[in-house]
Amino acid sequence: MKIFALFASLLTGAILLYGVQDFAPWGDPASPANSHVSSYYIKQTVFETHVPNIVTAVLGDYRGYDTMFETVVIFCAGMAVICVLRRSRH
Amino acid sequence: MTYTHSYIPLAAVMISLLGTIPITLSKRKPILRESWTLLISLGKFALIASMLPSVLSGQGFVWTFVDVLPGLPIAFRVDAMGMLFALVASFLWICTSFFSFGYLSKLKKHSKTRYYTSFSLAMSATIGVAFAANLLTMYMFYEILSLATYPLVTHDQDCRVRSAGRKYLSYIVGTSIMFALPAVIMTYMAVGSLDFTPGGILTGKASAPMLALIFCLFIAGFAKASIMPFHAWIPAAMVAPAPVSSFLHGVAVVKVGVFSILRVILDIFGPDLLRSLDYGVMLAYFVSFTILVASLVALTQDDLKRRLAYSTVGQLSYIVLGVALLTPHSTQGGILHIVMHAFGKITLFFCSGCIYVATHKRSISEMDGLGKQMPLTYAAFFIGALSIIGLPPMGGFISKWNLLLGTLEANQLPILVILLASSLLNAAYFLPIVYRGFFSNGTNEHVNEFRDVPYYCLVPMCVTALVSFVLFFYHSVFVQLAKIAAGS
Amino acid sequence: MTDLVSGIVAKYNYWIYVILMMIGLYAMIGKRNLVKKLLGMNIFQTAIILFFISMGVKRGAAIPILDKAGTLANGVDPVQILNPLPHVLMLTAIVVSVSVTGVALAVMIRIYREYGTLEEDEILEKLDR
Amino acid sequence: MNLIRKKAAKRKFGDNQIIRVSVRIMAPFIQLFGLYVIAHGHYSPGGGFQGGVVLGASFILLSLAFDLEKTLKSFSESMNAVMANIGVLIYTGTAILCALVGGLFLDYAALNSILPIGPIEWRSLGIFIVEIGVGFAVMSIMLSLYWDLSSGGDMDKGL
Amino acid sequence: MNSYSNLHMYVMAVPLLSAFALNLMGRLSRYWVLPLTVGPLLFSTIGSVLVLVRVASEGAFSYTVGNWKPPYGIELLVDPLSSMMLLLISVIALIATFSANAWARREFPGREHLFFTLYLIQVAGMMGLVLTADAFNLYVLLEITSITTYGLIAMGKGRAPLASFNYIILGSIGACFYLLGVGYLYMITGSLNMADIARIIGTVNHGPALATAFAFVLVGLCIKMAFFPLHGWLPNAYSFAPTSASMMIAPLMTKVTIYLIVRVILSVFTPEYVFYTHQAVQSGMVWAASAAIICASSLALGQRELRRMFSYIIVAEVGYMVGGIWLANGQGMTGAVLHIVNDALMTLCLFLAAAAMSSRIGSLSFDNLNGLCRKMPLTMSAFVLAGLSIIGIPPTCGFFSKWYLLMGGIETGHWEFVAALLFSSLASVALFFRIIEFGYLRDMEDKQAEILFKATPSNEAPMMMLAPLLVSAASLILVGLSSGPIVRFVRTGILKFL
Repeated sequence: MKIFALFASLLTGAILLYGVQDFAPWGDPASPANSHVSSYYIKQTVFETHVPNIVTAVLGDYRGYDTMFETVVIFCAGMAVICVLRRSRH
Repeated sequence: MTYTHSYIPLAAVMISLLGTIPITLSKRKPILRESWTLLISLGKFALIASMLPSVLSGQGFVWTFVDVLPGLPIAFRVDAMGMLFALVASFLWICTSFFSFGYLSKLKKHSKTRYYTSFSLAMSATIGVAFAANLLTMYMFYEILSLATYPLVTHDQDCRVRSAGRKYLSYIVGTSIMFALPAVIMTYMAVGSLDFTPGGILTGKASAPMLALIFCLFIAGFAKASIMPFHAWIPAAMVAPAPVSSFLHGVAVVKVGVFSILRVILDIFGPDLLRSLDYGVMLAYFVSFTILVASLVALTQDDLKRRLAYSTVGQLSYIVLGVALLTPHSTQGGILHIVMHAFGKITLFFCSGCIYVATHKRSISEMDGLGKQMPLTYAAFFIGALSIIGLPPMGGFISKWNLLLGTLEANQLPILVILLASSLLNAAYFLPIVYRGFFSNGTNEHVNEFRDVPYYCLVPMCVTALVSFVLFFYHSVFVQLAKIAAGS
Repeated sequence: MTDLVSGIVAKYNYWIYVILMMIGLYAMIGKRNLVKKLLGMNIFQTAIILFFISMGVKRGAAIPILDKAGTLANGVDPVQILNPLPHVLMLTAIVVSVSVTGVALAVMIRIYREYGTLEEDEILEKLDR
Repeated sequence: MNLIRKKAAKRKFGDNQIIRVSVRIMAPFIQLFGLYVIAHGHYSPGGGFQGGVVLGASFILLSLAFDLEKTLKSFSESMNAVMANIGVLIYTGTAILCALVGGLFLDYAALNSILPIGPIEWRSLGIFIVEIGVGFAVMSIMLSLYWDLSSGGDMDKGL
Repeated sequence: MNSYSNLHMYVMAVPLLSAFALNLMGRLSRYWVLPLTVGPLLFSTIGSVLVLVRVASEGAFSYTVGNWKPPYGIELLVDPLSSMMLLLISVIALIATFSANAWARREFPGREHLFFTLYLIQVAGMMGLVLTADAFNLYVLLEITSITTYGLIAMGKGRAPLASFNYIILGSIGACFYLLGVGYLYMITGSLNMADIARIIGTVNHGPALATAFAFVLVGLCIKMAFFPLHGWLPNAYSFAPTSASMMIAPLMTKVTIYLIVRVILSVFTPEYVFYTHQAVQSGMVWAASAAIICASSLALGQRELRRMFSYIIVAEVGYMVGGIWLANGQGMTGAVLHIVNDALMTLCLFLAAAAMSSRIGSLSFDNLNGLCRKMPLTMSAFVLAGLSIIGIPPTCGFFSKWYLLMGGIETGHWEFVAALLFSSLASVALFFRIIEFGYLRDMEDKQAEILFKATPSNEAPMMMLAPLLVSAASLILVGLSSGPIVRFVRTGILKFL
């Protein structure tokens, strides 16, 4: 089991590093990750939402749909814990 | 043959399917239940017979349901061959229902409701196969028939039956899934449609190896035709009650298998294609092997029903052989043999049923001198046997005669020889039974068939025997249908 | 050799997160103690968070909180500001991992109630008996 | 679980006067800070989750210092669950409200048709509203997670 | 901008809201539970029918949440596939709810409202999953459905928590792998919107990063859908889950995940990349699927407990669909998508039948099923119908999807897949007729019958369990007979990609 686990994790790591090789170098402002969508957010947020904290704006508005389900996730967690642990009073 | 749209085919199929509902509902009142069964069978026969005249005058019927797959509807189409089969099956169902009433009540069988329900379900599946307009519909009803007959075969629920039921299913369903379904799909991919059209649809649509593959898959797939090596389920299925064996394994199930193969040969491949590829003759030789071996095995059987079963295996191959020779007469003979064999064989099975009811005996060796106590039964048995052997003045002679002519037309003398030889074998395994029945004096306790066998069993037996005698003289209807079906 | 080293140095953030990830995955699959499995899961998720955050780094950029008036007056140069999107995504991911951890802990308490242990082997023994 | 409880009992854990007093004093400030984090999320690091966690932490601190029963007396379990529901309902309700008043789902600007203060202002305000909802939900769920996990779902002693 | 255009959002949101309402109201009295579960699901069913009609008439449309134009906001895509899945989910959830209500009352007296809170949230999460067109949003919703499932399974007794924990570990690995894949995609494209990613992938070179991203997304989803070598969590999770939960989880979870992989292939990594850039992967996946089908069917033959057998059948069916997808031709894809619908209905019917049986006889181990056909004829006939559908007997729906899968296999010359399909059909014949033998050819000992069936007016299951079972059994035949229209509709959805 442990051998298999070791092998699996090493393999996964190797594949991940193999994929890394055609990333832009670290901290490059021109990398696609930093240019395409995010630059729009940085440029437009203040004009479109009047919220200077871009993270809050993106969290609450641009990707508000995510955040809604995120709230539901944590609600689920609470309910699930109650379901699992509470013994019925009857 | 021209076709008009009509709901009669649908009604003919559905009547017994919907009939299961009142039969099930009236489970508490046996009389009502059995009269329902009778009513439905009569209605079915009436519906089918009502279409006979126009079919004879070359005027068929079609009914098309919505496409269940793009360009692939569930459709019914009444043509000569289907008409012939449906007519025989629905008529014999009436006789069998009578027989079942007597048999089941005499032997005090349990759960009759389930019996009648699945019987009428199987019946509508049979007619569905007969009237199917394309391979998909046929395959559908073929499978439904396999499943509907399972409860009948395993009616008396003991461990003997359990293994028999397993064998029955594994042969029939297994082959149809393993071989028939891929063949159907390949045909659909090659042609783009599955409609039965006289002269075939595969011509020029697929490469030679593909055609060979499809052909073999089809022949192997319809195991209900019990061509060796796919015959072993019939003897196994003989654990069923007598009416079930007589109807399903004398008429419906096995004939459905043969009928499917006929459909494939005539309406999917088409005689011309097969002739050009010589598959017909190959198939003919292949099944003639079955004919001989089955007859030989039948000689060795002591259990009466098993002997009948093996004779069925042989006789079915006659039909396939006749059609496989692809000459007008042989085809006609093969198709006619569906009728003649049905009447003859059901008579024999009825007789075995009557003997079982009267004496609870299955094995031939115990039946010495039984003919003296049960003359009527043995007379019927004699008639049936003659008809199967194919001697005049019995119906069987007509089909045999046509078959022999067909072999001459196809100038396949070896097959002619095989046919004659197997006729001798038939005589060899049937007539001794009659002989021992009448002339050897066994140590039987006294049975009187009119006392011990209910009339519900005797009358249908005599009727079928009579019919297979009468068919020698009045067979014009069937011959005409067979002629149309054979396309000559 | 040198360019390999330089390559590693240029992207050492990825190497670190991959190593973390491997530790976590190994713990999740290989360890026989349920708590350790859970810890492995958290390490794994931490590794992913590290990966995403390091994705959005720009050399010498400021945090993504702007001066409202100034920006409204004369826009902003994206190069000067960190990439906010990974932070947003990771806020979500953190919450998800917290929730999963909570549920897993609850389930573990149930398991402890059933079997009185959290060692997989002992549990399996108990099941066989 | 029981083991931990035994240890706690042995060491008179949470029976300490100093801890209780200091927690009593600290808790309001922590909560105030949490509210600040939620409210000031537009202009500084923060927002619903962070603030909610801080608020929840304050209550967890209380129920750590005192016994679980005492905490439940002041802040009951069902009330807590209701608050969680309210939190989530604020968010989803706002989302659906936006759709109901004729906009798209979660389109705060559409709320302008209720109270015309300008679509962009509404976006900023909408973000604030949902952050509050998130804060509620996170706080009470954190609390209930702690309660359930610490007491094994029995809601009796806790740690 | 009429309310009609938001309809699919209401279909998704109403169960969500009612979950919270139920959580509040259910504390007061448990008479709120039934209306607050059936009502919203009924609404969703009707709504999703309307959405389906709209898509059929006006064609697919995209929806921008928060009115932010994609790729900056989150985009939802309502196309034939997703609208069909929407309808499927709401219908199955609705049918299962009745039986689940009856069972929850037995299994969690006094806690039904908690159970159904999770239940409704999970249904809403699945609806969100089939609608979303955003890679990261998909992850969040995946986690919602997973967390609710963990909770629902762990509510069971005995080994359920252990099974749930294994599911948590493996499920989190799957989700994390998916997230890593999304991270790599974001790294090379800078976007999270599926269509946008697909567009940018077309422009950048197909380097190692893209391959890695695809590999991780694929493996992650394969774990979530229990594709054979990675199926370890499923049998325990589904067979030890509470009956009331299993009858909704088992039909939907794996099917939704398979829909997701179809969606990811079609609209993120375009089929050209998935099927034609890496030919080896494509045929390898078909081989893997064939192996999965054969192994899972054989394993199913080894089981002696009904619900366990069903779980292995589910694993085998997953093999069907994955294989059908990777056949990479129209027939196979059609078959796979059609099979998602059919298999969901079949599994629903099976699990409802299992629930109805165990409502009378308790344990479902085989030697407990003797003589059941005589005792509960309706239940058993529905069960047999589901069995026939899994075997693939026309006119039940299972036949038609199998027909397309076989056609695809023959067309692409993947005979191993064809053989595997036929083998599993035969295996299912053995599986189901073995059960039928138990139920029909053997008889129940009288004293056992006394114990199990005493003091009940009818031997059948209570109406709340029987009616949905019969409805689902009937739906098998109805869907089967209307396969033609369904296939046409599906093809409008996928043919533009292939």
